[in-house]
Amino acid sequence: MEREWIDVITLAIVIVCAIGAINVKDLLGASILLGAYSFLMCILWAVMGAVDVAFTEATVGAGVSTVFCVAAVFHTTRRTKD
Amino acid sequence: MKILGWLTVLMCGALLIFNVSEFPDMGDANSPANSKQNLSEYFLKKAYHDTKVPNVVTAVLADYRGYDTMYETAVIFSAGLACFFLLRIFRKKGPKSRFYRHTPTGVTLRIDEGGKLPEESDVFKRIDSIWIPHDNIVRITCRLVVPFIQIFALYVIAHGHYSPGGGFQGGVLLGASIILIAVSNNLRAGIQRMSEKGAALMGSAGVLIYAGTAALCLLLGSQFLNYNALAKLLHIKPVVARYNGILIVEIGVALAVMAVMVWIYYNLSSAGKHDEGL
Amino acid sequence: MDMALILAKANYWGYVILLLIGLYALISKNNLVKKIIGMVIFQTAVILFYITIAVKKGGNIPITPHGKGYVVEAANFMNPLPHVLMLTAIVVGVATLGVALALAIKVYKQYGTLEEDEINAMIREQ
Amino acid sequence: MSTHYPALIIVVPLLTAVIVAAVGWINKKYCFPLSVASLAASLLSSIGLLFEVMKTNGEVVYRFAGWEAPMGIVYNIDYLNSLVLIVVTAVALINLIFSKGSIENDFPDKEGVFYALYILFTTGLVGMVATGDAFNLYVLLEIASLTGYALLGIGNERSPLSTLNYLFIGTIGATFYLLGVGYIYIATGTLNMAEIALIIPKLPNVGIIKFAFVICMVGLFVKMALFPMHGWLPNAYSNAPSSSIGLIAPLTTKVTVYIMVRAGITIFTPEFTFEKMHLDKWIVWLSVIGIVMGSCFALAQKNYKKMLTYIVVAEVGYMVGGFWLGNKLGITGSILHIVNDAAMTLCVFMAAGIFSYKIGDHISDFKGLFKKMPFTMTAFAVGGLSIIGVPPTCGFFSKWYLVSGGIEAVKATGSIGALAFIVALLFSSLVNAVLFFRIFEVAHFEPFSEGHGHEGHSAVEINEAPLGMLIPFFIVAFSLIFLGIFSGDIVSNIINQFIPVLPAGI
Amino acid sequence: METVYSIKPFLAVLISLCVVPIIISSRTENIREGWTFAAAIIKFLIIASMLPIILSGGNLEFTIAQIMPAVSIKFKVDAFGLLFALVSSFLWIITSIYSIGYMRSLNEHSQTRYFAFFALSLCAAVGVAFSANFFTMYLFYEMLSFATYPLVTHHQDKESRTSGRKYLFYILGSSIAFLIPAMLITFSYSGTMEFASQGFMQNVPPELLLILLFMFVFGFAKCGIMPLHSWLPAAMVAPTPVSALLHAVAVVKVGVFCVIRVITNVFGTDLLAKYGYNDYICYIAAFTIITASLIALSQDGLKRRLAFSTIGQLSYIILGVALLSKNAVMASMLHIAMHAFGKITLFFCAGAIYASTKIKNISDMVGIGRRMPITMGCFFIGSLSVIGLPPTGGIISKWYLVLGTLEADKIFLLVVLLVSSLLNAAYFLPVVYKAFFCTEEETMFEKGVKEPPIWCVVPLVITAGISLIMFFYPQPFLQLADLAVNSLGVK
Repeated sequence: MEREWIDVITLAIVIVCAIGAINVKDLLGASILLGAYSFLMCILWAVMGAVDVAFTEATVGAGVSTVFCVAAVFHTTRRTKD
Repeated sequence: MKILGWLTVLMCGALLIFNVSEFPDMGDANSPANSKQNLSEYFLKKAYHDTKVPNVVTAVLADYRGYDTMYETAVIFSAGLACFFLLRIFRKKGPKSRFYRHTPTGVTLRIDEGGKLPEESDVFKRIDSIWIPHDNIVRITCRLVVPFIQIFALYVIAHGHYSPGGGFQGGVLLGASIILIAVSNNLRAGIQRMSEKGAALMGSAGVLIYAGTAALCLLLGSQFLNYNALAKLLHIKPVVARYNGILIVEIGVALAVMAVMVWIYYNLSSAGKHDEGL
Repeated sequence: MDMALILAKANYWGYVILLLIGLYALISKNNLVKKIIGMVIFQTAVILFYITIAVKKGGNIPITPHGKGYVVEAANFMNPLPHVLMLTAIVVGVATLGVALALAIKVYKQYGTLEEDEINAMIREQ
Repeated sequence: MSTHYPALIIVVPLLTAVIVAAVGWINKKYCFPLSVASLAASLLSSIGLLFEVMKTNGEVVYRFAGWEAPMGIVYNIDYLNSLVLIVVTAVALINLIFSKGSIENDFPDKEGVFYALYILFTTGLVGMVATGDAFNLYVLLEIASLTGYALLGIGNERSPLSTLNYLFIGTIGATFYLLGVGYIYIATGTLNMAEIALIIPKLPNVGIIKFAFVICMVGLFVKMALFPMHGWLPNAYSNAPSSSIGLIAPLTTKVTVYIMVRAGITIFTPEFTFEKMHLDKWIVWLSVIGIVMGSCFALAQKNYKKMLTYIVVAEVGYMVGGFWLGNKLGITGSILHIVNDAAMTLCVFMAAGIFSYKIGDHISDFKGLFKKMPFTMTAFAVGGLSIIGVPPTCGFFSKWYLVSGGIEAVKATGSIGALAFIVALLFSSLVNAVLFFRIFEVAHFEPFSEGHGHEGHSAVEINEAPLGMLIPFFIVAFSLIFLGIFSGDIVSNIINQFIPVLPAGI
Repeated sequence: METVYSIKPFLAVLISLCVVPIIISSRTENIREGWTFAAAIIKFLIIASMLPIILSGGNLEFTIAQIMPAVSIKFKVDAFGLLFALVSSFLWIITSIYSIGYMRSLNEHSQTRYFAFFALSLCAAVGVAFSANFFTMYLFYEMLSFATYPLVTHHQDKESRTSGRKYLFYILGSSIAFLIPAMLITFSYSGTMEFASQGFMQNVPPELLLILLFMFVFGFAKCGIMPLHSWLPAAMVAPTPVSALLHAVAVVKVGVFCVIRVITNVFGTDLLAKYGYNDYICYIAAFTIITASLIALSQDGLKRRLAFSTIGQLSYIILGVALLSKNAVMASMLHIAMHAFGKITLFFCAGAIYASTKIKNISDMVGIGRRMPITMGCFFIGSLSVIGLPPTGGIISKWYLVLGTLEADKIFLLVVLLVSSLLNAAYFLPVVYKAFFCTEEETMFEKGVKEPPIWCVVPLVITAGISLIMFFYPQPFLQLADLAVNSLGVK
C-alpha cells in the first residue's frame, strides 16, 4: 500500500510540474520546470520498477533535454505571452 | 485556437477516460499484457538461459528486439544529422578581430587584423567574444567532476548486462560530460575535446558498429542480428556469442549516442555558428 | 466512483491528465517553445502509460537472479517488454525535441519572435 | 542471398546512409554514387522479394535475430508489402538521380548529410512497409518523420515554421499511434501483427480494442493529412526544397495509407474493421469532404507547388474513401492508387522541380513553355493527364476501381456516403482537368516574355532541362502509361492475391 | 458468321500513330506532308482490304491486351464500324491534300504540330470505329478529345483560347460527369463490356436504365445534341480543314457513332423498345433538329451556319437510331456517310473562299460565284446533299429515315423531318443564289479574285463528285448498312 501512495503523491507533483511548465510566463523557467517534471517522472518510474527506463529518463529527460531547451531558449528569447 | 484546443482536449479526454474503466487494474499480474500471453513470462524465464544476461531489459533490448534498438540508434543519429542540416552555418572567413584571455589575470585582449597573435597556451586562451564569463570555481569543479562522470558512464555501459543501464544511458552520460565542459568553459573548450567532425564520424561509427555487427551475422549465413553466427568467428559457444554480441552492440550505441548528443548540443547552443555557446 | 477504483487505476488517470495537458499546450499555446514543452509532456504521458502496463503487484525489477537450479517465477518480476519499448520511445522523444528546437531557433532567426500570432501577422504583411 | 531479401532492402540503405554521412566529411565526390548504388540495391532486392513472394505463394517470413514470432521481430512479407516496397524504393531512386543537380546547387556544404538524411528517410519508409511488428513500425515512422522534418525545414524562408507545425502534428499522430499500440498490447499481450489478428476474434471484450482502433486510425489520419487534419500539409510541402519534396510528397501520405490498409486488414482483421466498428460511413464522408475541399482549394492557388499540395490532400481522400467502402473493388482501387498516385505525384513534383529551377513557381510565369521546353512539357502533360484520370494513363484505372467500388457499395447497402464518394471523385477529376488545362493554356497560348522570372533565377537560360533531369522525368512519365496498361496484371497477380475474403453483407 | 482473327484493324489504327514521330522529326515540309499522305493512303488501303470479309458476312477481331479482368482493349470490325472507318479514312486522304493547299496558302504557323495531331485524331477515330467493347471505345473517344484540342486552338489567340476552353469543358466535362459513371454502373451490373447484338443491360433495373440512357447520350457530348451543343460552333475557330474533317466527319461522327453503338449494342433495341425509352431520345433529337436549323438561319458567319447545320444533321442520325425501326437505323448509318461527304464539301468551299478572299461572312459573298465558279458549284452540290435533294447521296439516307418514321408510326417526327428539310433549304440555297445570280455590278469582288490553289480545288471537286456518285451508286454503303442492321437483329 505504501508504494501506491508514493506513486500517487509523486504523480500529483508530476502533474503540478507539467501544468507549471506550460503556464509559467518565462521560457527559461518553463524549461527548468520541464526538467523537474522529467526528474519526478523518473522517480515515479523507478518506484514502479522500471529502473532502466527511469535511468534513461534521468539522463535524457532531466539531463540532456533540459540542457537542449535551455540552449535553445538562450538563443531565442525568454519572453512569452502565455 | 483556444476553443479548438479545449474542444480537442475534451473530446480526447472523454474518450480516454471512458476507456480507462475497461483497463485491468494496475499491477494486475493476470492481465493479458502481463501473463496470459507467454511474452512476459517467456522473457523473464528464458532470457538468462538464452543470452546469459540477467538484466532482462538489456537482453530484450539488444537481442530479442535488437532490430528496434538498431533503429533507435538510427533515430538519434538522424536527429543529429537533422540538427546539423537545419542549423549549421559554415562561416567562410573568420571574424576580423580575435579575442584572447590571459588566464591568470582574467584580462581579455582584443587583437585586430594585423596584430601579432599570442601563442595558445595555458596562459593565453582564445575565446569568441569579449563577454564570455570566466569563473574558476565553476570551471575547476566541473573539471573535477567530469572524470568521475565518465568513469561512471563506462561502468554503466560495461555493466549494463547485470544492472540497470547500458549503452544508451552510458552514452548519454559520456555526452553529458563533454557538454558539461562546454557549458562550464565555453563551446570552444568543448570543441577542442571533441571536434565537430569527430563527433559526426563517431556517430556514424557507432551506428556502423551496431548495423555492421548485425550485417556480419547475415554475411556469416545466419539471420540479420542473429549473434549466434558470431560463435563461428570467435570460437565460442552460441550463448556466449549472444552475450558478447550484446556487449559490442551496446558499445556501438554508446558511441553513437555520446557523439550525437554532443553534436546536437553544439548546434543548438550556438545556433549553428559554433562560436559562442551558452 | 469510490476511492479504491481511483487508486487502483491512479496511473491511468494520471496519464490521461498529462496527455491532455500536453495536447492542450500543443494545440492552444501560442509560443513555439511552449508547444515543444507540451509535446514532451504529451510523449512522456504515453510512456507513463506503458510503464503502468508493466507493473505487477509486488513485482521486482526485471533483473533475474541466476544460479544453479534457481527457477524464475514470472509473477514476481515486472514485465520487461514495455520497459524495452519505452527506452526506444524516450530516445525518439529526445530526438524529436532536438529537431523541434533546431527548427524553433531557425524560426526565431527568421522572424525575431517565437509567438505564432506575431509571425503569422508578419507573413500576412509580406 | 535470396532468403535475405527482406533484410537487405532495409539494411543496405541504412548502412549506406551511415557511411555516406561519414564520407561526406572526407570526400563529397563519393556520396552520390554510393547513395544511388544503395537505393538501386534496395530496389533490386524488393523486386527479387516480389518474385520470392510469388514463388512461396504469398508469404515470406524473416526472423530478425533468429527469434520466433511473438518474441522477436518478424517480417511477414506478402503481396501488398512487396508491391509497395518496389514503389517506395523506385520513387526514391529516380528522384535521387533526378535531383543531383539541385542538391549540389542548394546545399553545397551539406551534401553528404543531405544524402544520408535522404537515404535514412527512405529506409524509414521501407521499414514501415516491410515490418510485421506494430511497435517496430512506430520506430521507423519516427525515423521517416525526423529525417522528413529535416528535409522539409531547409526550404525557403517560411519552411522552418511550417515544418515545425508539421512536426507538432506529426508527433501527435505518431504518439497516438503509439498509444493505440499500447492499448492493443494491453488487450492482447503481443505486438506481432499476425498474432494480434489471431487473438482479436477470440477476445471476450473488445472495448479496449475498439478504442485502440480509433486512436490508431486518428493517428494515421493526422499523419496522412485526411480532412480535417490536413492543415499542415500544403504549407509544409510548398515551402520545401524541390529535391526533398520529390521524395516526400509522393511517398509519405501513400505509405501512411498503406499502414492504414495494413492495420485495417492485417492487424484488426476485416471483420472487426468493417463490421464491428461502424466507422466506415463516417470516414467515407470525411474523405468526401477532403476530396471536395482539396480540389476547391487547389483551384484557388496561383502557385504551382501549392496547387499540387492540395491535390495531394484530395488524393488522400481517394485512397481513404476507397478503402473504407469496404468492398473488394474499393480496396483494390485504394491499393492500386497507392502505386499510381506515387508515380503521378512524383511526375508532377519533378515538373515542379524543373519549373522552379528554370522559371519559378507561379503559374503565370509558365508562359510559352511548350515552345521553350517541348520535351519537358510533354512529360508534364502526361503527368497532368494521369492526375485528371485520362486513359490509358494509370490515374484512370485506379479511379475506375474506386468508382466501381463506390457503385458496388451503393448497390449493396444503398449508402449515401458511397454515392457522395463517387460524385466527389468525378468532381475532383473535373477540377483537376481545369487545373491542369489552365496551366497547359498558359504554357500554350501566352507568348513567351523575355526577361521575366524572379531575382536569382534570371541568370538561368530557359530551355530544356538538363539531360540528367530529363531522362528520369521521362522514365516516370513513361511509367505512368506503363502502369496504366499493365494495371490489369498488377491487380490480378498482386493486389487481388492480397485482399482476403471480406465478410459478407458489407 | 465467321470471325477472323487478324491484326489488320490494329494496324489500321496504329499506322497514323506511328507516323506521328516521323512527322515531328521530318526536316522539310514536303517530307512531312509526304508521310502524312502515305499514312493516309496505307490506312485507307488496309481498311478497304477488310471489305471483302465483312461483305461476305464475317468479322475481324484482334485483342491487344487484357487491361482488367473482363475488360480488354480489343478490336472487332463489323459492317457498321467498317462503314465509318472507310468514310473517315478516305476523307483523311482528301483532307490531307486540302490541308497542304490551305495551310500553305495562308502561311499558317506550327504546321508540324497540326499534321501530327491530325494523324493522332484519325488514329482515335478509327479506333472508335473498330472497338469491340465499351472500354476500348471510351479509350479512343477520350484520346480524340485531347488530340483535337491543339487543333481547335491552333491559332493560339484569345478567341481560340476561349473556344478551346469551351470545347474541353463540354467534351471532357460531360465524359467525366456522365460517361465514366454510366460506364462503370453498367459494368458493375452486367460484368461485361463487350458489345453484343442485343446489348448486355438485361440485369439493370428499368428506372436505372432510363437514367443510364440519358447519361450515355449526354455523355457523348461530341454528338452535339442539345443542350450540350455549343462547343461545336465555338470550335469553328480552328483552321478550316480541321473543321471540315473533324467537325463534320471524325469528331462529331464519333459522337453519334458511339450513341448508335450504345443504343444498339449496349442497350439493345429490344430492351429499349420494351420500355419505350427511345421516345425521349427521339423528342430531344427532334427538338435539336428544329432549333439548330432555326439558329442556323440567323447565322451570318458561313462556318457557324455550317456548324449549326451539322448539329441538326447529327440529330437526324440520333433520331434515326432512336426510332429503333429497321429502316431508320439503316438511315442513320447511311447518313453518317452521306452527310460526311456533303458537309465536308461545304466546309472545303468555306475554307477555299477564306483562303483566297479572307471573307467569312455570308453577307459579304454576293457574286462570289462569278469569280469562283468551281468552288461555288461544288458548294451547291454539297448543299443539295445536306438538304437531301436529288441527284445527291443525301436523299438516300433521308428517304430511309422517312420510311423509318412511317414504319415506327410517328407522324409527328415525319413533320419535323420535312420542316427541317425546308429550313435546310432556307439557309443554304440563298447563299448559292446570292453567289451566282447577281449582275456584274453587284459583285462584291474585284476581277482579280480567282479560284483558290489547285490543292484546294481538287479535294472539293472530288468530294462533291462523290456526293453525286452516291446517288447513282450507293450500293457499297447500302450493303454495309444492311449487313449491320441485320446483324443487330432490328425488327
